[in-house]
Amino acid sequence: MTAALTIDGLNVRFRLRDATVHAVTDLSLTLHRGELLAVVGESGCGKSVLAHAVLDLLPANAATTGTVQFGAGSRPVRELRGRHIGLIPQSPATALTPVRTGRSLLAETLRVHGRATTDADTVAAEAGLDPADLDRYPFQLSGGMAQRLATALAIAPDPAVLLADEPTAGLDRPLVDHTLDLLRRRCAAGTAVMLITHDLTAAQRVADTVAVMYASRIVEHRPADEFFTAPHHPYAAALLDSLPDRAFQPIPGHPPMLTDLPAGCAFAPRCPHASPDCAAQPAISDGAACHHPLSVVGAP
Amino acid sequence: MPRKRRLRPLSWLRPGTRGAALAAVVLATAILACLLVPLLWPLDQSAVALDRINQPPTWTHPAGTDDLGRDVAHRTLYGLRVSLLIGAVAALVATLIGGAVGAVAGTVGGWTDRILMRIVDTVAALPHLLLGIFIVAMLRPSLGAVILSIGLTHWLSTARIVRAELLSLRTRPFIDAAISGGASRVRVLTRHLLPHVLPRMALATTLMVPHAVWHETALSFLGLGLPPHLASLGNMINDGQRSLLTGAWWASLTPGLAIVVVTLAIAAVAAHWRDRLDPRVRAELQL
Amino acid sequence: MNGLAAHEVTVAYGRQTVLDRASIHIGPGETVGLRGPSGCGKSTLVRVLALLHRPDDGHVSIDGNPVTGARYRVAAAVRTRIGVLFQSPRSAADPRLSLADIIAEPLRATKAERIQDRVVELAYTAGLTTDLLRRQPHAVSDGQLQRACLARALAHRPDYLLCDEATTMLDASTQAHVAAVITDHQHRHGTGVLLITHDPALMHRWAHRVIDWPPDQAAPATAVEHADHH
Amino acid sequence: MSARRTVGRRLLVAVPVLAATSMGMFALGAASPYDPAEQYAGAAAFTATDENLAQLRANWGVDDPLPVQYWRWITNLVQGDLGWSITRHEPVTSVIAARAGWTLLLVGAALALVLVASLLLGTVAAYRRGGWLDRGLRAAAYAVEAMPVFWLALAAITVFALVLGWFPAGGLTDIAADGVHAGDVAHHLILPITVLAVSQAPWFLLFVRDSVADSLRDDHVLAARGRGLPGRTVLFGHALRTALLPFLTLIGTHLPELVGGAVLVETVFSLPGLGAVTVQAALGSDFPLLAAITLVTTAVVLTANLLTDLAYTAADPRVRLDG
Repeated sequence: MTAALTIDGLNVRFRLRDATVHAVTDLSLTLHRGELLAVVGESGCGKSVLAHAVLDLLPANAATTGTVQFGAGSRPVRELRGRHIGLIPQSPATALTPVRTGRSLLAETLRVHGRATTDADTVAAEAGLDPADLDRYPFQLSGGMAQRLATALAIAPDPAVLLADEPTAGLDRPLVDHTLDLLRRRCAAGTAVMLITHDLTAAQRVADTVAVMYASRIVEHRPADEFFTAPHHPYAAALLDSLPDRAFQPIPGHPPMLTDLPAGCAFAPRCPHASPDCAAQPAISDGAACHHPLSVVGAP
Repeated sequence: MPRKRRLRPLSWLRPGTRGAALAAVVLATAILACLLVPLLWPLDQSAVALDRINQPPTWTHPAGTDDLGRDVAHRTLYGLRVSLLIGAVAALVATLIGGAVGAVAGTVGGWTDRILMRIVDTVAALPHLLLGIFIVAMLRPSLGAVILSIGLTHWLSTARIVRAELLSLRTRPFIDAAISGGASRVRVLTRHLLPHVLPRMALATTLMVPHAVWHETALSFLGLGLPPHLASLGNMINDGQRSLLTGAWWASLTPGLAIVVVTLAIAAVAAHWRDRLDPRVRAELQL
Repeated sequence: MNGLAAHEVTVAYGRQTVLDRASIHIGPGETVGLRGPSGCGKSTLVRVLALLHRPDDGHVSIDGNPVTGARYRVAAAVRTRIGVLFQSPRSAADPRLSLADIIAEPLRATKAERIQDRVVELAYTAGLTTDLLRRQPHAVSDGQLQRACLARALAHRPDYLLCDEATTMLDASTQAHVAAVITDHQHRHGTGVLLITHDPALMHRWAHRVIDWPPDQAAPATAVEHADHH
Repeated sequence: MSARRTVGRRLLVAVPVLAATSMGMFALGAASPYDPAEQYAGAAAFTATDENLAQLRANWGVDDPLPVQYWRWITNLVQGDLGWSITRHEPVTSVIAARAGWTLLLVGAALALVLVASLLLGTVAAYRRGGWLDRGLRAAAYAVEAMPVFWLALAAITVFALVLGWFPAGGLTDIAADGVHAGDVAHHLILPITVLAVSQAPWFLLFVRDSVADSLRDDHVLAARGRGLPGRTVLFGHALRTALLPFLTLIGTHLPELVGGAVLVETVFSLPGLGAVTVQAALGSDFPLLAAITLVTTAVVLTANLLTDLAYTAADPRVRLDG
């Protein structure tokens, strides 16, 4: 397996008028070709910032440290957008330029990346959009159609890495499944996909590996089947237990504010296994950043 | 029609807390000076001193004297007094008209709203200085005529603001939630509608004061505002125009600066207030 | 007949008929799930049942007593028997008020007694700390705000609670918490709950019976079998 | 189809509003303490007999009921007979015809200057948000916005005419000139046009700057950047197209301000446009001239508004296709 995307020691801070938001802290991960990684977590854990940080699209009040590398090259991200890394944005309705037709947007993207503009129909069809709908303006498209158009625009340059930022938010279940299947097909063709979502069911359906984010950090990062059967981090376990098709048990307490993170493990105040050790930030080992991983507790 | 409308000048100002505090101090000082000046340093409006005409700024006359030997600094304070008074009253008149129209459009809705807002759009297209000139000319230049001419031409933005606020409130489920919680019509009005609308109206009134001041000074400058012997900022700049050719630039400078400083201070305070009204601005970033 | 019911309700906006002689019945203590495509009139049905929208035809009844009119025309004592939890807590909460004021608002509106104690109790039930109660909506997360809205909806111990996609925007954990609070309230007060959601797993877990909407195009109501229902 | 509807909707309101405005103006004129007959007689009124005055009043029909007078006035107006100017002793039509051109030239040139400058500078400032150009431009814009235009004009005269002597302090032609020469006029008009443009620029500049700056953070612009489109394509094809659409209507809604500014600038620079004559008419309570100028200007501004609305309708598919 070759690495398609390597993130090392990524930190993102936002300076606000009277506070600093720690959106991403010490995040390192590697995404391989043909791998579908699901980054899951509750809203406000920093996962949405991740996509924009990787693409170097953050606003000016964001301070970023760490490295993001695509493949083996070392070219800056701004030269690789589109061709090497594509983004399926969070809310397709606002992500489409409102005064231009789908065809005009798609043809432009194809042209910029050296493909024939006549491929537009093929690309649209691949994303599940009826080519006839390309001649509509974004405001004339339904939510599902806009989502497919946004997907078509992302896959048009045939990028090696695809970031999907909550691509299923607000969609009906059949549309969710359609979107997930499309991502899965891209993986099969060798694309590396990072799916950022709060929908654990969606992650379970398609992911090869899962990274759980809590309070700006990755707390667990393991193969999906292992993760969904036996999570190591108490937070990951609690999150899975809150699903309606599992225990349907809420996690007690509230997640910390990203403006006011505790020094040690951020989950300790809500964690049944917390001990004095947890005042120190745990390093990630065996796929989980925890002083008392569950597998060890259960079977030493 | 999806339109971004920003119809008031000075509404872009984004002062920080320190800037707004400075502006508030400037404004408070100016208002205090205007209130106290008749007590501490009364002015004889018609007095002239031909023995000291067109004197440049000195310690005794910090802003110089004009072509009739009158102290420019002293008259500027009096002019500011009159301008701010007219500005405040005219802004109030405009707010009453605009508030009424906006309230009707925003609460009745439907066709009434559509027609009222079309009328507002059209009236906004009337050249308001010309209308002001017309009104003043027909009523004879006077305080009342100036106030009326400003009030009748400046109510539109308030109408738009009140209407927009009411319309957006009407569709917000928190009103539904209040009704469902057992709130009476009066309670919804006093607890949920007015607390949102009134600060915006007050803000609109405040932001209108600079406009009213500009309008008043413009009319006075043209000789259509207050009687020429009265110390008003517009009259003074007009008087100063005569001295300009003799090189006495100071006679117009100080009244003009007074307008600039005071209107900027009002706008900065209002803008800070506007940002505080809007929790979304305070939150700034929702992750 | 006990229960909250809509009888042959018709609602049209302009030329578009959103509800066409629709009927539904929610019995005391039962959880009725309602599912259907977006824009099929589910939200309008909730507004009609919550007495917030007067239907053009047909009527709503509570425990067999027909209700005439809607909104302010309905006596406050009747309105407060039905609680509503909206999809977006952001728009359902007055941005000026603190979370404590939001919860206290229905109690103050009906001049209830011992408001402070009741707010503390409701906040505890909804899992809100005193620190959170002091904050305004913009300073809390969607999930925390929806908990406050839930506390507000339960303030009058409603006999019926209508949840219009109330957990769609929430995280799994908050969703589980909201569901647990509502179920607990239901067990103690025999509340009838209407649940609208797109999530099949949630629907399966939570609803006693599920209705497909609009009713004329779908299969008849199906009962969900439960091994255990907490 | 939709364009026709826009025109129709506009006219449906514009005509009644114009009618109401004219009625209000006429009523105000009738209620004013000035007697047109006495004014017409002017200085002679002191010596004119009551009989003469009565004759005059009968000729003018000033004793007819108000609605009759209004109807006569408005039908004459619509037919192009704007009446007789009391202060200038010539038909209103010829006063306007002789002067409207200069005002149009002043307003048109200033508007063109404002549009070009604010589009260029506003876009650059937004692109380099927070940079020295952005901060400097915004500070200058706030300051200029707070300055009354006539004060700005006096300041410009002091500096550029009196101190530096680059431009004349006023007038349209040199006193010694034997006619109207383009070069001479241009030399005289540079300062007034620039002052009017500068006084109006902050509004447009700040609008463009904020609109473009917001738009550069819009989802669709981020998405376009995310697709790897070159900066130029993103700016022109995605950011500016949506950011500047409202600018079109803004030009229309801002014209009244521009007209007001032109009146003041013409007065300060003693230009022979409609502005100066309006002030004269107002000082002399010349109802026919004042009313005609106000109504004609209003009609022109409303028409311009309609044109910008049509342009907007044509440019934005959301309006064009959805109505």
